[in-house]
Amino acid sequence: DEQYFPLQSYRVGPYAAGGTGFFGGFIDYLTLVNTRDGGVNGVKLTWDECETQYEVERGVECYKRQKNRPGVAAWNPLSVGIAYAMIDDVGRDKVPLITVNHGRTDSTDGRVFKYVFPLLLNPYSESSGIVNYIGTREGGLEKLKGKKIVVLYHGSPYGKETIPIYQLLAEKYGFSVEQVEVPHPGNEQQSQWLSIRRTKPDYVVLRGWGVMNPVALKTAQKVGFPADRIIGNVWSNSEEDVIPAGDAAKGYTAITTQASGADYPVLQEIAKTVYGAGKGNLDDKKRIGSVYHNLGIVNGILNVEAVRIAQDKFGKRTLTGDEVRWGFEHLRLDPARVEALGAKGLFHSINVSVANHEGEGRVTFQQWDGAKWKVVSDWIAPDWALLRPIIEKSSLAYAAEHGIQVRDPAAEDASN
Amino acid sequence: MEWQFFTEVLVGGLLSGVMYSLVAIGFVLIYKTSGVLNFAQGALLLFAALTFVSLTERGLPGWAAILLTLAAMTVIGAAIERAVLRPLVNQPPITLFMATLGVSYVIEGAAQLLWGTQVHGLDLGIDDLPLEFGGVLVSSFDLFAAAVAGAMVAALTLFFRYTRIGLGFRAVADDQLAALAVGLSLDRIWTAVWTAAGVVALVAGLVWGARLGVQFSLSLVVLKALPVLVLGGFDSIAGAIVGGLIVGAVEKLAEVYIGPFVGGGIEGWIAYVAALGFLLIRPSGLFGAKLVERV
Amino acid sequence: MTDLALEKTAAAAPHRASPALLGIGALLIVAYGVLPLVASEYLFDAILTPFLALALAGLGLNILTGYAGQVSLGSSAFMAVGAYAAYNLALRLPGVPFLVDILLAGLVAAAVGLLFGLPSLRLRGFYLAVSTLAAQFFVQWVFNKVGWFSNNSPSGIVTVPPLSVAGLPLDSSAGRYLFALGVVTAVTLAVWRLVESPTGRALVALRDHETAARVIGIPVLRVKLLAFAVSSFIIGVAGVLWAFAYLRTVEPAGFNLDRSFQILFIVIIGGLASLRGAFLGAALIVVFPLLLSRLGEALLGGLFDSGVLEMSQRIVLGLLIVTFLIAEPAGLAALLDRLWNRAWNWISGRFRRTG
Amino acid sequence: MPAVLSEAFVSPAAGTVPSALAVEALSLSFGGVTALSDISFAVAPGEIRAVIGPNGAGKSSLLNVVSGLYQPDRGRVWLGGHSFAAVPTDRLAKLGVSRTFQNLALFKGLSVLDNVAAGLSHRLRAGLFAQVIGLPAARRERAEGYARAEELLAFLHLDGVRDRPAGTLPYGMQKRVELARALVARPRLLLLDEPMAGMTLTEKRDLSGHIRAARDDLGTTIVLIEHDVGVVMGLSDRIAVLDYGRLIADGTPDQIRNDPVVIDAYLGVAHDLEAGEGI
Amino acid sequence: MTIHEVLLSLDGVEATYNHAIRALSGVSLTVRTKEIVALLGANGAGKTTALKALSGLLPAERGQIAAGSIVYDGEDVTRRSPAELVRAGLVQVLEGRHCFRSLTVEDNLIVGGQVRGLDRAALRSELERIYALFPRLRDRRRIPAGLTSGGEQQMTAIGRALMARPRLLVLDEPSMGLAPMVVEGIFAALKRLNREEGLSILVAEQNSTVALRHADRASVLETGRTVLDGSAADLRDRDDIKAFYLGFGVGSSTAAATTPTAA
Ligand SMILES: Nc1ncnc2c1ncn2[C@@H]1O[C@H](COP(=O)(O)OP(=O)(O)OP(=O)(O)O)[C@@H](O)[C@H]1O
Ligand SMILES: Nc1ncnc2c1ncn2[C@@H]1O[C@H](COP(=O)(O)OP(=O)(O)OP(=O)(O)O)[C@@H](O)[C@H]1O
Ligand SMILES: [Mg+2]
Ligand SMILES: [Mg+2]
Repeated sequence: DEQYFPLQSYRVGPYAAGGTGFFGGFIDYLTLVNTRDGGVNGVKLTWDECETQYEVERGVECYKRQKNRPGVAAWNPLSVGIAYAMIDDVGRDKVPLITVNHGRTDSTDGRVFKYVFPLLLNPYSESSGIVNYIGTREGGLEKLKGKKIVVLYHGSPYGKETIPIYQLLAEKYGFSVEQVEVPHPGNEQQSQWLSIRRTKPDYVVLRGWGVMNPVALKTAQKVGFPADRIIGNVWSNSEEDVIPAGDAAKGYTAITTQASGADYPVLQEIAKTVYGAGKGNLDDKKRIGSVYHNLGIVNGILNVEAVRIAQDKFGKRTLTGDEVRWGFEHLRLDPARVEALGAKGLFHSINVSVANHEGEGRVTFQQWDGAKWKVVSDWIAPDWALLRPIIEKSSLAYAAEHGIQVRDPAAEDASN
Repeated sequence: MEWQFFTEVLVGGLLSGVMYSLVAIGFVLIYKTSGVLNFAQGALLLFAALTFVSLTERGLPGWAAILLTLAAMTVIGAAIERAVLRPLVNQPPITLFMATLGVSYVIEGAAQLLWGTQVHGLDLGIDDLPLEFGGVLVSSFDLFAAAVAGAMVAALTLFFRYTRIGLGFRAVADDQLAALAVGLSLDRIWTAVWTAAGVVALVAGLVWGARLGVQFSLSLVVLKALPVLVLGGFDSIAGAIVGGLIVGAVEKLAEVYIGPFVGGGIEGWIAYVAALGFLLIRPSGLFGAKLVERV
Repeated sequence: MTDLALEKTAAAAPHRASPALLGIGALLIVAYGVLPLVASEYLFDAILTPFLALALAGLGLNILTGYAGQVSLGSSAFMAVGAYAAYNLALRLPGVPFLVDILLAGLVAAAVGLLFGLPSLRLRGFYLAVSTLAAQFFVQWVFNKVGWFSNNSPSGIVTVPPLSVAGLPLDSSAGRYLFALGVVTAVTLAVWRLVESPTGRALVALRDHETAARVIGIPVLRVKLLAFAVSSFIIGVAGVLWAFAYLRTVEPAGFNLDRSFQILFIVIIGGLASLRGAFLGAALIVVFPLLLSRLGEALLGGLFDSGVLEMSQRIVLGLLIVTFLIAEPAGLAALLDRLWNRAWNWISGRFRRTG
Repeated sequence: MPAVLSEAFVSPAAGTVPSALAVEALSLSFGGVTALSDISFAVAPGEIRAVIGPNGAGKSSLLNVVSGLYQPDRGRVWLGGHSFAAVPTDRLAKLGVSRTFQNLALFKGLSVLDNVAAGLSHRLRAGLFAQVIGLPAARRERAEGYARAEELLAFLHLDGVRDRPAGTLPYGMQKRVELARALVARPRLLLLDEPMAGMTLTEKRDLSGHIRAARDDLGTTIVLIEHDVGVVMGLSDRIAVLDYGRLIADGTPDQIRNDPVVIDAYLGVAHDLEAGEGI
Repeated sequence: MTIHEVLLSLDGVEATYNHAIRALSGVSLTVRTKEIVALLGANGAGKTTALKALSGLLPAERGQIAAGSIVYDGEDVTRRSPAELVRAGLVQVLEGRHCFRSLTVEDNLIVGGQVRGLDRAALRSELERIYALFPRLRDRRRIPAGLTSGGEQQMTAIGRALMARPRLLVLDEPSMGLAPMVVEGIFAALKRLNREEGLSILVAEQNSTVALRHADRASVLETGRTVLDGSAADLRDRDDIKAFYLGFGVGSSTAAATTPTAA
């Protein structure tokens, strides 16, 4: 029996660094499970890669091509655009679509988006997590009152997505927020940073992408804005974002769902079993334990565990996509289980349900010391009370527009 | 206070503009001798910077890396002449333009195949600390970049002024068939010019690479250079500098003073719109050669 | 006088007309009759539908660049305009039939194209080409910036409603393909009529010698703007197909500079001022990379990772562009013509000898 | 119709008939170069008027002014009863004027037939929509245009190459296509700038015949720039001679042939129909 | 450099454009040192194609030499680049002028002399030589060549070629667009160069009267084939040949062509 993971990877083009790290980590973990355990309960894990260059049409082509292979477990495109283009299709083909750390915020509402899983973190909880972290740094959320925060965002749908939520958070906690756009690709930010210098904010939240990040850090240095007051979001948190900025990045802090570093048991095992046998996916071993690589590994853990959980219910064989979907909807990894998987401290825990496809993931913050990332915070939870109603409003509107029957979680759980 | 900020934005803009000029000069060189917009300039830039960085990362001293990179650019220049330009001699500019697009694929692919897709940091040893002049912040790195651009323009201008080669260049751009008929060695001229463009790409690639990191996005800086080109005139080195200054200043001032009213992020196109508006008054840019046509 | 020699070459021409007609007929039969029955979902969604949309965009750009001689680097902006216009029309005027939406979306694109075509009255060559980038970046910025266009979707990406025409749902892969095919056939027919008409002749006249065109009484300004409008209309319709028949989602980033280059590439590789060229070019652009990657995977997939393969493909694609341009700067259409002529001469030579 | 025409604009050959073309005190200079200086003359309807003169004398500039491509610094142009300070090029064809160019100005990518048919562009009535849909009026118009173009191709012996792209024809033939394009609209006034350059004697002879026929059959007034003195003498009713932008002589071929000023400036000593001796 | 008696020879040259259109199907001709040869033929006979072939310019027009040989100064021209040929003394004046339009008239001439690498003084005197031949150009020397009159452009093109001090000058319709006195002047000057400096000349001309008067020998092309090759005097004098190949005198095809001279 085989369980197949189609990978719409991107190893070429402007986002190649992220793609090689993430898909490298994912593949490394799958390889580990195969070599160490002989697969999941004897079911071998297989995969193949289809290069998308982060382009939607190529992603679609890959989908249409790869879906014909039997035993598809789940899709993991790591691209908002491709994910959007697949939403209809995965619904029809009944296979889960995993958009770890990104994707459509309202797909958190699994009652409407049955097959879509923005695991670990969606953009709204990310923003909320960042504000909570700033709160803790200031000594309590109430201290945010009167503070000034600038959000510097990438001029794209991705970058704009959190504009309303920051507005909302500002109202709730009484800080003022100014949101400044950097046009794609972001290789010039002189004017934005000069404006920031004039505004004199307490913090700058960097919602960047690719080359925009190092340029932001460099330009900040140029105008004399301290790096430790810049807080990066989840796509501004990798080594690739800070290394090109050199010294300018020292002290820069960024959110993450998974700590970086290779000290975790699961990474040690990968280094030993997989790379030791020459089967590692990264060309450059130095990148083992880097942010994207670890995200890929965590993503691998989540996928594999979802399969395992589903197998417990449906039998230890090749599962259908819909069965794997059930596994994802019951993906509950508490800290103890995470430790058992050798990932204690790598990520916190996850608790997915029919209604919540994100999983209440917690985030942590890490600071760049010029050579590596160092965790500087506890695991922080987002403000669910604030976010959930907005998400539901949006998802229900989608349901109405597309004629989707909203599922009743209680009834579903009862039937299973 | 307000004027101070204005000055700061203006100076910042002018200095960014010089960075655009650095890239634009490479285009000018090619346009001057083949009348074609060389879309592979971005790829050349990427290739040069990537080669240099990868060589230094493999432990080569800086000077050796530079020399090797220069050698590589020469080989590329010669190869392009032999494989692309020579067979396409006397073809319309649009065909050549398309060919440079093909060349850019090849160079980009080769660069990444050779050196991988990682993002590299590049430290030229120039600090980017803010200097203050009467309350106005100026980046020391930008000043350095401006000096580099200035030196390059001076060298090229002198070259064109004091050699007769410049005349030959213009002749080639004008009419390739006639250039062949009067005995200009197009192959040699083109090899030389493409190599020179490669050298310019190396310089621009290093300066930009120090700022952006050496990565794929480096090839996108050409988009910043295009409005500079139309504004200054495709075939004028001086135009590349003046155009760069104007574009940089307009872009920054517009972003700071107009941006907030329309939601910001207008830098991506304001330079093009400004250049367009300018072209309507002078259809071949500030210093570009006018179209010569009569019946 | 060498009229004798000339007559010989001219005389060969009429023979070619009938095979061409036969060819088109056969293609149409295959496209309408055979493919819908036998093709797989993959073929429809990953190859045929995007091919049709891109070919249509190529056709549109060909009017402007191939026939009227004005190079545009911003064509995907007009695709975006068409796509967003159709989305908003469908959203905001629910009663209006979709075919009317398409028409209106095309007209909106034409209007925007007209606006950005105004500089062409004064600019030439690469100066004009670079100026068209203003359209590219401005339009993309607007769709990014103004939430209204994406119905205030927080991510800016919109999902289009399912396709149905006159109450007939066309939401299957085959249905969307047939819809695209219908639109493309109709527009191609119209374009063919256009380029054969006196107006089409005026476009070429303008391209080849503007002064002479003016002297013989062609309204140069009007014709130039017309070229921009018609071209943008068609590219806009292509954008509608792209959004509604192919991807079914719309995001500004999908209509970026790369897409514009892709379309230009289709036109030039296919053959400027040739209708077949747009289709040949689109076929090359859609099918060839897939072929390369499948081939690369099959042959070398075990040895290298997908990144290496992809980069090698990029190199091969680049080399191919250059090779094609060198082999025949006039494009695939001309290349095929030449091969066809040679084959024809060979066959007829044979025939004459034996018969 | 202008109310009063000064004496200078009345063709001597035709008594008091108003002229088909007249220029009045035209001056034009480029930077330091004077291309035309105070030129006045008139061409009678149905006349073949040659304009000759040394290279750079201003002949082409004169035609360019008459067709609105150059704007004179001073002076006026009278065309078909209207007077212009600057001739509107866009309306030229409607005014019944067509011209050929010294340097080929064909539409290289169009077939020979389309090139010629394009000469009728100013007459088109049908709109874009009508053309695309193929409304009867548009179809008729198109068919008529091609029929007329075919006639001209036959007339100028170009029917053998009707479908060739004009750009691939040899030089001399391209010149003929250009003439056909100018003639197809049955112009009232035809301006020819060196139509016979690069032709053999036979071809020149043919072409002279065609030009004369155009005048005889259609009553077209013709202004002809040509360096082949033999052709000029044989073909034209009157000859204007320019030198350094000035009109140095204007008269019948006989007068011109024997005018010492002209001999000095242009013809050379004892020039005797040298080039066109066969005509 | 060895002196070859036969400076240039074409033998059975066939050429196509774009691998498809056949333009030459058997052209043979020779130019000896110090000789003036006229290449005659009707429109489209292939004169221009033959000249481009022999100076290596055919590839730039997407043309190919399909068969035959072209030897200049003892070497096969297809193996040398056009630039090398120019340096070896074979210089062509292209049909249709082909001036560098945005360069001034003087710069056009200077570019023409560039192959010789002249110093400033030598360049000046060479320019003076050209200006003496074409006084008109001196007045126009600062104007972009593209704006000058047709005849001035033709003078520029010829002057530019002469700047290279060729051994074999190839002219494609030099008389086109030039005033009769200028044509006479050019031919006289060429003849002088031919006599005094041994310049060999190959000239394609429609204006066969002028060409034959100055040429030593002439070749006639018809539909891409050499149909006649002989001394210019013969051609000049024998009316039957003239009538047959060059269409002089009697037997014209159109009735309208018998235009009476006004004299
Ligand atoms: N657009 C222009 N700019 C500058 N000078 C010009 C322009 N047009 C014409 N001239 C100059 O004006 C003079 C007259 O030119 P024109 O073309 O009228 O001469 P022409 O009599 O036709 O000569 P040819 O017989 O050589 O064609 C020339 O000296 C030319 O250089
Ligand atoms: N670029 C080209 N592409 C295709 N065919 C061409 C091309 N140039 C010339 N020909 C063809 O080659 C043949 C010979 O043309 P060529 O120009 O050599 O004749 P020519 O004797 O110089 O005529 P002319 O006296 O008119 O200049 C003609 O049939 C012509 O149509
Ligand atoms: Mg003239
Ligand atoms: Mg010729």
